[in-house]
Amino acid sequence: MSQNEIRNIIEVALLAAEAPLNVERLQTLFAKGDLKPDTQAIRAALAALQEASAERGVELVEVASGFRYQVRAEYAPWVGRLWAERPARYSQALLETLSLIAYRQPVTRGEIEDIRGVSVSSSIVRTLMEREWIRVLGHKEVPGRPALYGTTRKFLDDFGLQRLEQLPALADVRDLDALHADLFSEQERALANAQKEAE
Amino acid sequence: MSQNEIRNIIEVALLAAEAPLNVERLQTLFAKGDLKPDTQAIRAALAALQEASAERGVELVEVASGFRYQVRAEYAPWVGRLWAERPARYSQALLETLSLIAYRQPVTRGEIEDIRGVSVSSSIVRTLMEREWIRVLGHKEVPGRPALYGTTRKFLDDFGLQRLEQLPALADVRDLDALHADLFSEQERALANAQKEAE
Amino acid sequence: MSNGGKNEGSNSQPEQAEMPFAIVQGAPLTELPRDLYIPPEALEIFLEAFEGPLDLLLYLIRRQNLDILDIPIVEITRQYMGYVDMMTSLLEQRGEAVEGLSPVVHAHRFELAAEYLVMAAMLAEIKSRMLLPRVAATDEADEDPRAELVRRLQEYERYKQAAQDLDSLPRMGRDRYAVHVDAPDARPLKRHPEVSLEDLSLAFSRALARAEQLAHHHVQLEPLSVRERMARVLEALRQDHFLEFSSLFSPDEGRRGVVVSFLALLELLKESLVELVQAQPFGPIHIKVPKT
Repeated sequence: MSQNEIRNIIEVALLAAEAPLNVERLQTLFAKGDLKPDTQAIRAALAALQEASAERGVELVEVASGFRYQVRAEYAPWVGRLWAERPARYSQALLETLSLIAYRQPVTRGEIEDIRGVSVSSSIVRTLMEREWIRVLGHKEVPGRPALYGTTRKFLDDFGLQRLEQLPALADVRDLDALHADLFSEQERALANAQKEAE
Repeated sequence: MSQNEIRNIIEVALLAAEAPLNVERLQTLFAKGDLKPDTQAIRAALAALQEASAERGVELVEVASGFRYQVRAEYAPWVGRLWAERPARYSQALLETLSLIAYRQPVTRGEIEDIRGVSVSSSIVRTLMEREWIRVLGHKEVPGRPALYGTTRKFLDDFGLQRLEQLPALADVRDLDALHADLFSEQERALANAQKEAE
Repeated sequence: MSNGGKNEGSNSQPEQAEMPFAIVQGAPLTELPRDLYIPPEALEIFLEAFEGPLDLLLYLIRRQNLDILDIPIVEITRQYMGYVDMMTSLLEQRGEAVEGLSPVVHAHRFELAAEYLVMAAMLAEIKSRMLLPRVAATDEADEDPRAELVRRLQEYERYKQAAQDLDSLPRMGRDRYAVHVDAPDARPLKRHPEVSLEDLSLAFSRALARAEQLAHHHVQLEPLSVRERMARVLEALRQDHFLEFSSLFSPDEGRRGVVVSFLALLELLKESLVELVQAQPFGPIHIKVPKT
């Protein structure tokens, strides 16, 4: 089997697959009789395909669950015109819940509610589950055995990430003093000082 | 807008769309400000794309409702492997039927049913035939002329055997001591004696 | 944030701040809350606009230069209690469908309002503790009552920011599009279950064990070599219909082979699967499929 053929097979597989394919999965496409290419040969073919699409509107990227072809960012606006419907926008509540699950996994709904200060609606959890962005990792061994949530491979895929560590860094705790100062007036501080002096 | 860009936009649109796109539809992707290419320019781009994929596993074809990329027929088998169905497990009934055919061939369905005490479904026989593990050796000359089944060469190959005799001896299959008399016929003993003499 | 700079913290500011908040009774509502008091007619809208009391408090601190001590806690508490009463009676009066909202949705609103109420109560507690003189000896246990609230606000703010960061990542279906090519000629490869030799012999032993339980049964088994030879003879007959007896025996198989072939032939005869024919005494013997 020629290199060109290996390349073509990998290309059609990636284009026909519904989800990204990793090197191992691509290797399974070649039966033993085909002089099965090793992982190095597969990686070389992927690199060649990546190079071949450099000038095109599609790009071959690696995400969490493998390689996929996608429309290059510069060409996305034209493709967007294909669909009359605008892509879904998610509420702040949903995004906050998702980011808490992403950064604090495994995490229970109660823990999310503690941080957000409001209850997490079931419909948000359902939507995230339906998108296959989150999943139940297990149950916390406390009364009620609440579900522990975590993110999925598809979450990483859909956000163009390979690993969880590639998420934007969580901001440091912000200007504690400033926040504190904002919260409590001069007046209050004077009162506190007066108390300290009195002690 | 360069010819190359027009070509790229058309390519990604065709790749991202769920259905074929015709020339008019492709034209609508270009807003007026983009120096909207005329139908001739679109057709030229399509021809160029067709040519560009001549050596690849995908082809750009025109169907009733427009143009679409599809996997070339030669590459379909590899894509088929991508969709390979997870094999179901065989039922106990099927395995018992197969083992009785292997150990008792030539054997009719009725004889298998006699031993198993339950009927053998046609789907089991069909599955074993499709798998090319069993075949019809002939027909028993009794009313209904039932088929006589036996195993095939492929059966031996698939189980890593050269001869049927290499199937696990009955002694290994079960505790024989108590059942010795039942299991071994006079014939077998005669054979064993003959072997002894030959050695 | 006494200077109240316009650009400051504009990232974390809810978008809604720049546009009319909502249309309440025909008039655009652009005024944002100046404190924790929310006009009853705008309650629902506020509950939607902010992600909860922490979010509202963060906003008030950053944008409105909130002075906690200036909040008339007693007044706010009274007003919140008023909402609670109002929503309860709304639910009771209108029963199931209130302005297209299901009772569940209303219950959710009710819950949200309660969360704001908890916040008001917390602020009231802080204020009261600040005003009370401290008992000197209990320094450690008597932590600054504001610390817990500040910690929660800070923690919440981190994730509020993280949510925005997450939303700004390129997302499939919004900023990136998947491509897909059909393969009209491809058929899913049918994969067969694997069966081991062990599975097979286990199934066989089970079948035999069961057969023996059926008391009337007497399973008689010939050696496999004989069964195999029987199968081979039948296979040969299937093609030729007529075999010469001597063709069954091959000298290079040795004595064992001859015995096996002979036993197979006997077994085939016994089961009436073949017939032996001899046209004349001492003539060649032929094997054929019996005629019925």
